[in-house]
Amino acid sequence: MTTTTKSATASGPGVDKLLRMYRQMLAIRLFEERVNDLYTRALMPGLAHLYIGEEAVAVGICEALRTDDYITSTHRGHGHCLAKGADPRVMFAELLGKEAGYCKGKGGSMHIADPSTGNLGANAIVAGSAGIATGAAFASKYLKNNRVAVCFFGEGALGQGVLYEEMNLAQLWKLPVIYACENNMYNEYTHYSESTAGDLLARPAAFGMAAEAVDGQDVKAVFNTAQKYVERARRGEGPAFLLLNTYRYHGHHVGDVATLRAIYRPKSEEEEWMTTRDPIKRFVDWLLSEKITDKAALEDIEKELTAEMNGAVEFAVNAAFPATDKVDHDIYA
Amino acid sequence: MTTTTKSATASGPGVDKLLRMYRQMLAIRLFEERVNDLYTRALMPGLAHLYIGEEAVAVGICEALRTDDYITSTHRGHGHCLAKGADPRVMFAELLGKEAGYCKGKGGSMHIADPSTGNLGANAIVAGSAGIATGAAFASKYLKNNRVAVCFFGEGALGQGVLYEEMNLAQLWKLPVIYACENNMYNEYTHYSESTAGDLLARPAAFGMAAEAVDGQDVKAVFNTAQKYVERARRGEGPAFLLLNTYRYHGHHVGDVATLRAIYRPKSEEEEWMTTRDPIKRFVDWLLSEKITDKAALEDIEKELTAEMNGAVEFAVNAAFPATDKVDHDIYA
Amino acid sequence: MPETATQVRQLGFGEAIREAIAEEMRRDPSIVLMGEDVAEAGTTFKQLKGLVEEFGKDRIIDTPISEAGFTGIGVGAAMTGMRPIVDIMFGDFLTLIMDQLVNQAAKIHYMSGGKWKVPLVVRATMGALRRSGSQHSQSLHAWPSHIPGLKVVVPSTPYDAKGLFKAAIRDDNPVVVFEDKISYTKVKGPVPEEEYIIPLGVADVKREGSDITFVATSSMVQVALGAATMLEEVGVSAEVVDPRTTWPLDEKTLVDSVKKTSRCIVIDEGYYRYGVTGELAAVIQEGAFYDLDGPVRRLGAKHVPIPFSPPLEDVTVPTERDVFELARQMCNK
Amino acid sequence: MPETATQVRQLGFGEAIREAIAEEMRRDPSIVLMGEDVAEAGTTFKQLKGLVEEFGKDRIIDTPISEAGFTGIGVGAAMTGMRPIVDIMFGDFLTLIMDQLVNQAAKIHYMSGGKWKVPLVVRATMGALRRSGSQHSQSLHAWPSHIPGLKVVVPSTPYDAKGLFKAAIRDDNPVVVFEDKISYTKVKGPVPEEEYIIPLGVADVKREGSDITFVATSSMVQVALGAATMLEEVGVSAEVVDPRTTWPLDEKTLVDSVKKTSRCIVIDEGYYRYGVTGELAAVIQEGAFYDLDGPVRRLGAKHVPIPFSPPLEDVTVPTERDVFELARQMCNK
Ligand SMILES: Cc1ncc(C[n+]2csc(CCOP(=O)(O)OP(=O)(O)O)c2C)c(N)n1
Ligand SMILES: Cc1ncc(C[n+]2csc(CCOP(=O)(O)OP(=O)(O)O)c2C)c(N)n1
Ligand SMILES: [Mg+2]
Ligand SMILES: [Mg+2]
Repeated sequence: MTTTTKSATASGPGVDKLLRMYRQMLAIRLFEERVNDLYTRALMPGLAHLYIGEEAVAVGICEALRTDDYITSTHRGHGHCLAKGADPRVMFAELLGKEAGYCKGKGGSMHIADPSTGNLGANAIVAGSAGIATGAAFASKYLKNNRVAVCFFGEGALGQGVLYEEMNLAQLWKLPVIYACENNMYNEYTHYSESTAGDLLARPAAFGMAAEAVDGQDVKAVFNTAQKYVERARRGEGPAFLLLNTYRYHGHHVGDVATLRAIYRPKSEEEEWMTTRDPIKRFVDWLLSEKITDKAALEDIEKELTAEMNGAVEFAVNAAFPATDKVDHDIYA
Repeated sequence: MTTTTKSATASGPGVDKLLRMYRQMLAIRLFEERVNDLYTRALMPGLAHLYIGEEAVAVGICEALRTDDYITSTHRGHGHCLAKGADPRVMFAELLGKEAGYCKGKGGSMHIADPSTGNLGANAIVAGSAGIATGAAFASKYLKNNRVAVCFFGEGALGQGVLYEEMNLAQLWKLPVIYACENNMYNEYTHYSESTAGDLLARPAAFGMAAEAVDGQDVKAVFNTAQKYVERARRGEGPAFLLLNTYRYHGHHVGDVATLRAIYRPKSEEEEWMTTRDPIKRFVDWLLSEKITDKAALEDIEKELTAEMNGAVEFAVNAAFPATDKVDHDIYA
Repeated sequence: MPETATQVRQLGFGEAIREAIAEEMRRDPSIVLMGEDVAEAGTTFKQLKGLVEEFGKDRIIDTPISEAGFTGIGVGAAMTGMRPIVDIMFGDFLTLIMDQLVNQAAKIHYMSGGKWKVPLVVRATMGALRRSGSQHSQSLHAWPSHIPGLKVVVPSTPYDAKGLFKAAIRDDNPVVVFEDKISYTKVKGPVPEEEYIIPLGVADVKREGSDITFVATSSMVQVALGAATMLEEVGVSAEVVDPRTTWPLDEKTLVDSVKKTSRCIVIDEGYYRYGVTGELAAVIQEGAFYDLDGPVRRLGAKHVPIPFSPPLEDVTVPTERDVFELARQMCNK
Repeated sequence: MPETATQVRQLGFGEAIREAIAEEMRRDPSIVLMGEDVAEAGTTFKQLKGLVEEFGKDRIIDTPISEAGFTGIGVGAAMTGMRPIVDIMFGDFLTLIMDQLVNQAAKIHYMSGGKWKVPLVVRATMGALRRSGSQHSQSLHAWPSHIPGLKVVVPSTPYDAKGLFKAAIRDDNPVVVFEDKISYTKVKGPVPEEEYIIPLGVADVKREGSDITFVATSSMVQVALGAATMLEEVGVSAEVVDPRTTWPLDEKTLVDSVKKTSRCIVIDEGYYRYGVTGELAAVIQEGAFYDLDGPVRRLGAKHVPIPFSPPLEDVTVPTERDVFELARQMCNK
């Protein structure tokens, strides 16, 4: 698989857009660091699957979308939801099961959903949202409202048959859907080479679908490629499959600590990705070297975000749990 | 999709083998003609999906198999079962729901199964046997008994996600299974181009699987290609996918008469396949032109088979239905 | 059913459903119907013939053989402004869509804290006695009835089928409608020209009686009515109550009838064990225990895969004779 | 459980299952176990840790995330000389294997007239209260219990889990074993060193009593026992009966207990409607009606998708307090 990297040229994103990408990536990282902290302090129930390391994927793609475009997300979904515009306060509240959360506490970390940002919902079934995203694209085409749907999933979802049914249907009917495959190389504790035969990109290509690999640690490359295929889909020219090569820094979930990770991936691999390919660091270096901004400006953004995230955590921690008599509300519309 | 046609050369099948292929193809046709007759005379319950026109596929493949090799079959399965060695008497008995049938009348036309010929069973769920065939190949590899499993299915099964899960697993684990896709161009009443995006062979190829198209109306080509991949699988070199281009002469089932067929396929197409590409006629012409046998010998075989089939029908018609108290036997082993 | 019922026009069960769909599609352009061979062929059962001519291929949509795939599309389209109807040719294929139906459609409204809605209708068939074998004869309505978030409709007459189907389409929740295949051809009944809707969750007393209550669903309503007529001759007056929807369930009408008659048989074509008869019997004995003469009895399909052989299949499903005998014995007549 | 139970060694619920699998795998080389992350990781729940070290990667097999795919392989391998155990990490994913389990595994023996056997074990989990959200908390054992051809095991103690699991492996039919996730960590109990097997279909009286019978399954047995202890203080003597398998079902032991106590509550963690409680309540009132003081009552999970928020989730599943209150009221104490 060849990796295409495009630099921001005249045709590329402007300064505001670039700074916004930085802000969004950093917001995700700061958010997830606090999730990790809340979880290890036993303040967060359930499981937490951190997106740290993969920020450029969600941000690069969502920055190519309109607010009324759709996304579906995964168990590792905080990054997607934030990149599509979710409010950290309401996110944290949901993660802690509070009434003030996006789903009134009923969904939790793996089910954040938000119509106001086109978020059709995170999904705890691997490939479980492939149908939903494809169906949203079907509605967009039928209702002629020009929306594009992005289906985020990990490379582990390539094991689920329904994904192939959906790709066939999407290509057959030329639906405006982008299948965004985040290849962080591991399905839980198994390297993808032990679960995936052949060339990953050949799978969507077999349906005649446009398919391209991207360096998922390069937010500009992700944005430029996403924009190309999103606009193509919007023009009615059909779906696309993006293979985003990336890496999760933490364990499969917070409980999957370094000692456990040793059974499936070498420390050296983790270090290499974190030190030489970190999407935020790389982007910062580029912003500075290109003189698009200066250290001070970036530090201001970081201060702002840090304050916002700390405030969001405080809001969520102090928020109220839903009253137990709410348990059987919202079953039927 | 290019079609490879190999003629019987020194390396090809010998005279006995060739005559056996003729006998087997004719046996299937004569069998199915009687099914059509029984059904239209309301002597056969349920539905009848005739294999007429596709005989070279089942025969060419099964002639490349050992008796202890496995097959799984479909709703259009009579040809597969006969080609693998089923007894027409016991088949007819099953089709009529009689105690003397392969399944004591409990299975019927779509569920013929026979351990003595390695027939794991016909299946009325499209792609429903993909797992079973792949699992039999898994057992063959694990138990080191060198058997090969052939999974027959129609091109409509390419719509079922489970097929892709199985192809990925078979390739990943190098299982001795052959996926035999019978492309008769129609899923019931829908042309496959309306249900299948992209190039059919690219789908198995995407998993790194050996894949080849064959003229399904040329029994020698089918046999030679099948033999190549069956022996390759037996050597432990992994699975293969065969795309057999063929045609069903009758309707999707016996009730789907010519007047109904008009809505989805032109009469001219039917006539062209029947007159210029009939697998039995083509093979007979070749046998005679190559002087491998003479008309008389072929007529003797036909007489023999006709008598056998008539006897088989008579046996089945006169056979007894199972006693009703047998209804709850065989639920648990 | 209105008193005038007998004067109004008679429609077949399938015709009534087609009329319901056509009327709703004329009223609401956001309704589409998709499934295998639903367009020109009008489904395998032909009862949707004519719809594609009126509504075109954009709204009556032939799909590949991808039940999970197009049901998933239905879920996503339902969330984003449409009211899709997905057609599952044989209810036995529910096995293939359970994730879309149960982990997705049923839970999305609740998991999102009430923010997303899924106004989806899944049409599925049920019923045996067609000699279709174990994989094409099941009545699996107990499965979705078990799942919070779904509604389940089991109509028994053309009048009910039309009115309930229209309610299902207008409902903002996922609704599964089970249509008895035999009723398509066997059951005719009065259907007024003027529009009407039957709310989901209201049982109907199909026949009044004083000695015993038959709570019967779908195909078993006809059986119960037949048995009731036979029972007149031996001086037993049977009441027949049809829940019409298994969820929501009109417990009061069922319980009140049994309080009046003091005896009850629950009759349903699904497998006898862990199915519909168990729930209804449990509900009735909870509500009418002190008025009951004896235990609530149940008649369902034998706990046996449905056999192909006619004499065997005929004894798997409750008959008028079975109901008659049991009722007679319960009433000591 | 033997009298000496209290003197023998204590094992955890998960340890007992691992021991059962290990003992059987030592005895019978045709047994393999496959699933996601079952090898080095020893499953997500870690309770199979150590097996891969003893039996190697040929017998403890990591799979892609293809539940339908590897379950299908299990079915085919079971037909052809092996005894596979397939691991379904979360019981919620049964939605993905229903076709392999219900249309294939359950029916093959019957459809083939008893010729093919499917000695397959499907391990699945169940149980809520882990803050895992609606898609990872369900107890779906009612579904397979509804299907003829399957057997269903719902163990509640380490002793039962080990003995029943060994019986499941040796059974020549497809058996689904549901393991309560909370019990892995919470439940310890006596398990003798010497080998033993518990036949499927034999209920166990977990506690003797005279005033009321609690028929409880899996996780609910501990709840019932806890309530029984609380009830002593108010002078109510409760008997706790554990069916141990929902199919085959030991009706006699359940009915005899209720005949003795004259009162009954059925307690199961599955959704309350159209599930296990309905069948058991129906069976008990059929068999013990004339000895019952009042209706059989039921406690199950609320008819609600299981919410994430702890205070909400806590009220969806029956508690000791719920059982205590209801029993007390039924006994007027
Ligand atoms: C259908 C299904 N099978 C198994 C699981 C359990 N599970 C949760 S996450 C996961 C690994 C997913 O890997 P991948 O898709 O690569 O996403 P990543 O975690 O790497 O982001 C598994 C097996 C699930 N949630 N759904
Ligand atoms: C999962 C499933 N969906 C739908 C059907 C109904 N059905 C039976 S045969 C058939 C068409 C199959 O076409 P193909 O696979 O090409 O086989 P052919 O009939 O052409 O031999 C369909 C849709 C089924 N049996 N199973
Ligand atoms: Mg991954
Ligand atoms: Mg075909």
